[in-house]
Amino acid sequence: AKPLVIGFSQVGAESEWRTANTVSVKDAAKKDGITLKFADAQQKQENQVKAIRSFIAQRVDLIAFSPVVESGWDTVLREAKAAKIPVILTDRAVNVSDPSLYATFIGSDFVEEGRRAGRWLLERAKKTPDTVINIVELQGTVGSAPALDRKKGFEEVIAGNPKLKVLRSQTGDFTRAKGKEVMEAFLKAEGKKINVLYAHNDDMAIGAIQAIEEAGLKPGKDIVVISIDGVKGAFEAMIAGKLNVTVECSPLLGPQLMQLARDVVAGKPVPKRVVTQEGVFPAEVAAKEFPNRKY
Amino acid sequence: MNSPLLTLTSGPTSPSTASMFVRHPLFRPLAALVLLLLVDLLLVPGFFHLEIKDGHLYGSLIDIANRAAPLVLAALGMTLVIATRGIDISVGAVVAISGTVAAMLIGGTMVMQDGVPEYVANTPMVWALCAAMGAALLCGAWNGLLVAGLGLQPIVATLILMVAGRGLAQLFTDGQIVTVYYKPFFFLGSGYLFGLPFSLYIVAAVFLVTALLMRKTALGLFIQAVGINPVAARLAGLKTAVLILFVYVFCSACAGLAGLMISANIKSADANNAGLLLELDAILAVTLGGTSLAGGKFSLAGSVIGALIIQTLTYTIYSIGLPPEINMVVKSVVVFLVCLSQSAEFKNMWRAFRARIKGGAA
Amino acid sequence: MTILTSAPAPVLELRGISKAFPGVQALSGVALNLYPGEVHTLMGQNGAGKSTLIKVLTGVYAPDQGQILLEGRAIQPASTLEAQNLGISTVYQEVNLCPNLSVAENIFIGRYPRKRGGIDWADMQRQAVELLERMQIRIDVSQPLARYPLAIQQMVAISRALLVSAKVLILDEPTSSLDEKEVDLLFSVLRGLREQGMAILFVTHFLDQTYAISDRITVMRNGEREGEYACSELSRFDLVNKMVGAPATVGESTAAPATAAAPSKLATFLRATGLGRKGALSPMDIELRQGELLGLAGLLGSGRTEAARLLFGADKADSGSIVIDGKECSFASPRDAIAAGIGFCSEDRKHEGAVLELSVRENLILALQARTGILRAIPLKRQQQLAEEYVRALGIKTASIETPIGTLSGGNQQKVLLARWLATEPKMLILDEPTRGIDVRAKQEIMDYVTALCRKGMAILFISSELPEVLRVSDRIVVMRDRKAGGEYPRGALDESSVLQVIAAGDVHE
Amino acid sequence: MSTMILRGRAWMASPYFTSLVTVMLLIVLLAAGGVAYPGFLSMQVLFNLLIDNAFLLVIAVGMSFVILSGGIDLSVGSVLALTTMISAWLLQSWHLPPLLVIVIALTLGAGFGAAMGAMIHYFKLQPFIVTLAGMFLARGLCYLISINSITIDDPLYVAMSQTQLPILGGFISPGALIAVLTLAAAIYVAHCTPFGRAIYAVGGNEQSALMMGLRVGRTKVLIYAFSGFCAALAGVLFSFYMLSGYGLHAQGTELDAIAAVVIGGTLLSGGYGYVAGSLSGVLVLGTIQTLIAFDGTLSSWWTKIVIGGLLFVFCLVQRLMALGAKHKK
Ligand SMILES: Nc1ncnc2c1ncn2[C@@H]1O[C@H](COP(=O)(O)OP(=O)(O)OP(=O)(O)O)[C@@H](O)[C@H]1O
Ligand SMILES: Nc1ncnc2c1ncn2[C@@H]1O[C@H](COP(=O)(O)OP(=O)(O)OP(=O)(O)O)[C@@H](O)[C@H]1O
Ligand SMILES: [Mg+2]
Ligand SMILES: [Mg+2]
Repeated sequence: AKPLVIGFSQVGAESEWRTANTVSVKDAAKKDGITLKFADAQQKQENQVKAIRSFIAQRVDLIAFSPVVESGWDTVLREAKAAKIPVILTDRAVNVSDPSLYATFIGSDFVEEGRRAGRWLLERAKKTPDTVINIVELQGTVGSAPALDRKKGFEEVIAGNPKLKVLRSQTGDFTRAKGKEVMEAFLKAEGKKINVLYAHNDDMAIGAIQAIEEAGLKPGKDIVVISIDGVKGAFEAMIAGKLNVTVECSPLLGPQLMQLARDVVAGKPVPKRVVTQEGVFPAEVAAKEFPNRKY
Repeated sequence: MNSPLLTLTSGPTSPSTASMFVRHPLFRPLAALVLLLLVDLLLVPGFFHLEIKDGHLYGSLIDIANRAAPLVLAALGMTLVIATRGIDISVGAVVAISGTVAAMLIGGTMVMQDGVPEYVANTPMVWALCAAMGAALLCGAWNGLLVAGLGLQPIVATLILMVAGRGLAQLFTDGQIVTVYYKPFFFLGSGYLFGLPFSLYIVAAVFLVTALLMRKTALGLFIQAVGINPVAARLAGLKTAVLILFVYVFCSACAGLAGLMISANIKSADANNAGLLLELDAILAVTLGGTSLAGGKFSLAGSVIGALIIQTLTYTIYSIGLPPEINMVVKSVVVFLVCLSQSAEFKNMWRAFRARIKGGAA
Repeated sequence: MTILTSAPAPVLELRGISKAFPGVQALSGVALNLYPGEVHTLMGQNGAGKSTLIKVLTGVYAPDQGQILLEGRAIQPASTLEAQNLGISTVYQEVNLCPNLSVAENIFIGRYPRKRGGIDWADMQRQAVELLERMQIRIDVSQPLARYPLAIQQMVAISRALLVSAKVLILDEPTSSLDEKEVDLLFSVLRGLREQGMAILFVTHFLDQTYAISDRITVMRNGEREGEYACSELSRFDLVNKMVGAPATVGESTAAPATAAAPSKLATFLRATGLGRKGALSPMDIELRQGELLGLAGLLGSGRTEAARLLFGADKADSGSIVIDGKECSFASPRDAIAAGIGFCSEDRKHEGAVLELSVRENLILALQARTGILRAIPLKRQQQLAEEYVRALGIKTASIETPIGTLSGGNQQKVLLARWLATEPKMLILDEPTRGIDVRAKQEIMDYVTALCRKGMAILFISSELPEVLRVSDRIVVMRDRKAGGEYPRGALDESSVLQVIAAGDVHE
Repeated sequence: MSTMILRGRAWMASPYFTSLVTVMLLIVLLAAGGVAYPGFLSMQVLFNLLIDNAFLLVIAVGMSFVILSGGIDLSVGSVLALTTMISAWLLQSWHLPPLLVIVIALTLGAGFGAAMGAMIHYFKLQPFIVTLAGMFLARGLCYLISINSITIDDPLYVAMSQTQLPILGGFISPGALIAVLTLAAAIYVAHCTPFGRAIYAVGGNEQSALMMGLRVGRTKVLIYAFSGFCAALAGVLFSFYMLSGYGLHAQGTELDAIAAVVIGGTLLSGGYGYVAGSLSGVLVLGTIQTLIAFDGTLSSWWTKIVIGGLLFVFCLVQRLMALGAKHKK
């Protein structure tokens, strides 16, 4: 048979995580002999819509994309449906009036990641039940889905313990430089009061760890550091004892995506929601896990 | 393009020292900076607290100066470009390129030395830094050639590099963040010398060299002449093309240095995010410092102050614990206020308004 | 000349106008009466305050003190638009038009002929052509204004001012870049307007023109009104004295400068053969000798400026060769020409000369510094010394040498630009309308200065629309017509009428 | 290197010529795409260019007025986002009738622009800095409304989003039609009304325009108001297009718009160029993107490099042709 053609619209290359995601998808397609039309949206929704329109014009067999934003997909997905091209969402969900506009959604659950981070902290807080624990939070880009959800999930869980207090919350734009800069300001303003740092991604955490060290404190000990994603850098930090835990958010969706794509095109029934397998990696397992990390 | 011929000026007043100080073009930006610091003094406890930690100064003010260093560098370069009536929006991309080149070449591999893990540079650091600066200079030469040689409009000419430059940097790194393990490199971004951050010395050196260059050679005069009236400048025998080429190369060099500083500071090179939107902040700093985007007269010191204003503002926002949602609104309001405070027209209107109110009340 | 018999009420009356700029009292207590149906000339040395007075009265500047009465009512125009609406139409000293718009639009912008809501382009172009025709200018009015030389732009500005049926017409040095033919045309238009009862305020530095057209003269000196005189009652000599403020020996008819050595004995500095550029100048030969002043005569658009620009490398010649001191040179840019010892003072000071925001000192040393090189900055002391020296030598009126050149009066800017080139001590100097907008006395002084330099061995190419001046100072004259060199004549071989003859016919016929 | 811009006399005509060159090069670009990728030259792909770039076109039209007058407006992208946000909020939380919402949004946009214009003119502030602050402000205001994206389900908006107007065997969206009409209206205003000509005059030489008795202040305020209006209109089109309001919408659109205007042959220093050039500029940018999407093999960074490269080649050829034409004259 002639090879399957998939149009894949990626958000961009804004982080290591995203790059790993792209590589995974590309490699999986190559391995499966699937022709992949790849389009990079450079973090803009309108570019994604344009890319999807051009996929429709090229009559690909299936469209997959990681939406930049949840909302605003009705029209173009309708066009895809009219052209009888099935759609798979990866990594982030969309908000559409008619769920039949897409075949399935595969990806992690950001709210759940936030919850996992919160739960880990709850566990740890149990060891010192009487002390107040002051938390500072480094948010992702204001308004972005992961930032909103990771904040929401975390808050949801820590509400269960009145001793846990978020002192400060500021955006670090998901970058190392900003993470460091904001953490410096936190340290000057709150000083020794800070017990825990919760960062919405590893990069900000790595930046903030440097700020903590430069302030003469020990990250991982004086200040407990929690972050999300589980990139290589985070594991290195954990091995060095500077990061306490990272909640995995796996970018390696490629193989699963290709399998799903083949099923969808073949008309096999697929579940509407496929959650990727993800773990929580505390520092204790970091050294053991490190060799297995692909990204 | 307001010709000075049209600006209404009030009558001559006796120039006392005080009024001369107030009339100095740097007075208003400086006043804005001082005002911001005052706000900090009131709202952020311990803002001016400095202490010696591990043998170096530690405190908010040091942070601000340290963090502002790359911005100051970028603003210095941008000042000259703007003086020639140009603009360089590729600064952020150049930051990414130079940081990436340096980080990739230095990197760091672990070797065991007497049983202790030690990191050594992949490439000797000097070479790596030279290569990074070389890449930045190339970028500048490219921009300069497009503007001066081909006559492209500066904004499109530099847009090309702005778009492609970041792509190039990511191409080198395959989209990965390159982490550096080689310690001496960090000195550039977070080292201390005589108790002060090393980056401050770099900035001071670049500032001094640039200021001297402008003062002791005819460069400053020529750049202004080219910016104000390129036709007349050419007829007076200036090498306008070479001058324009020079300012773009200089601007990129500054950006390259800023890139090294940024990547040394975070001990890694993030091709996608390093220096993102730095060009806008740099231009903002230059204008806050009182240099007109229409070219001509410029003030290096003003740009430095402008950059400090921006960094102080950012830091203040972090320090006083505002929710991130309103960062932008605060920033914009402050920028508006600083601009208004610099506008003579606004002052006149305000005075007239107050006089009217008083008149009404009497 | 119409003599005012009964004195009707003035249309425009200025009382006690004062205006100060930082460091200069530009006007102090100036009064002026302007009657309907008269041409009133405002005279005064450079920097006397003429342009400032005009700007105050047309709403560009607000006066510090004083009153402006239009037809007996006090007015306070806050903008030129208001002044226009009140019936005051003005042509300012520096051409104030938009270079990017077409000639027709420059005349009509703000008062377009309309058709069905939109602009009636066809009608506008037609009217523009007609209007310019009155001045005998036939150009493509749909081309952008920047395509045309300064003189044409000046005529366009005048046409624009003439378009409105105003009560008062103000012309600030409209004739400085025009030649006699254009001036005559302008004057006949002005006389027509005077007949219709318009009040015309006119500024010029040409005594001949003053006497040819004025009814009355107001003389200004140092920002004050010296006096108001009926034109017929004031002799030229008195007029000059009143402007200068002391008895002076300045007149149009001073003796010609001492003649140079016999032309054949002078060493050739530059010889250009077949120098030309397509569409600008047909190939011409020209020779400049050390210690000789060569005049270029011709009408507007005869190609004098083009010739000068090619000699200076400002435009690239596409034919011909230039030999300097026996060596063949090719100028790719003005730099090369400057390196060879040539200086060029352009006719368009606003666009090609002055760097407005820079100070007098900086403007003055710009060319010298460019030649010295970027790295060897002229020490500040030396710069100041040079600037002071030239400010004194040329009588530049400025608050200080650190004043931005843009705030100087037109004539004084011109002097600074001249000084820019003198400071480079060139071996050859091209002066394209160097005395444009310079007052009578200063003109005399400058020409004396220049001829003195010439006698010391400088080669000078002198271009001027003032034929008498060219005839008076030149050792040799090249007459140009239709972008070609018409012929070369030694000193004394031509008088005004024979030059016009050459221009008309191509050669002198006895 | 002496073939420079700085030539005083002869360079004047080039921008007009540049506009023509742009159109020619655009055709070449499209043809190249047609040869390289099957299906590229189908009617619908061309219409998609219009549909997908309708909002950019409208913004570029407003921007071209500002640039022609010698100014710049960096706030347009944020005003667009703010418009989508306000529209969504008024529709979803206040349940105002959609037409009223549109009117409010457009008025706010124009008012925002006018306020910036007034600051620029009356306080003699630099356009760059004022509109930059305006950009922060508008974006910041979005987050004050909500940091989440708000989905719009108003029937009129949905209809505008999903209606397909058949044309020449393909279809265009109502938004694209509105954009084209806006362009037509703007061309008329720029070339056939006194206001339009005053824009050129102010761009040519502001001081002269003032001395010629034009209402420079009113013109400048109106220009920025118009740009704000266009940004708001683009916001309305964008909310048709995306059916959502979101503070992160249209990031960096101001640069795209400036690039489109400049590529279309307008001089950033003001006074020279055509409003119609913004269409060719937008189409050039859109075509480059479409080419890349059709290629489908470029990684994220290669995408950037290739966009930059194509931009370079385009500008280079444009410039060389303009220079060549000038030399022949
Ligand atoms: N905007 C300004 N700022 C400061 N000084 C000014 C300004 N405009 C004019 N002046 C000064 O006012 C004085 C009068 O200048 P003005 O232009 O009126 O002279 P003028 O009589 O028109 O001379 P000219 O014959 O050379 O044109 C000059 O000394 C000039 O330097
Ligand atoms: N009266 C006129 N009618 C039409 N075109 C004219 C007229 N006068 C000049 N021109 C135009 O002027 C241009 C020539 O300008 P150029 O600068 O070479 O002249 P010039 O001899 O230096 O005269 P001047 O310096 O007195 O303006 C030509 O383009 C010509 O068409
Ligand atoms: Mg004057
Ligand atoms: Mg001439």
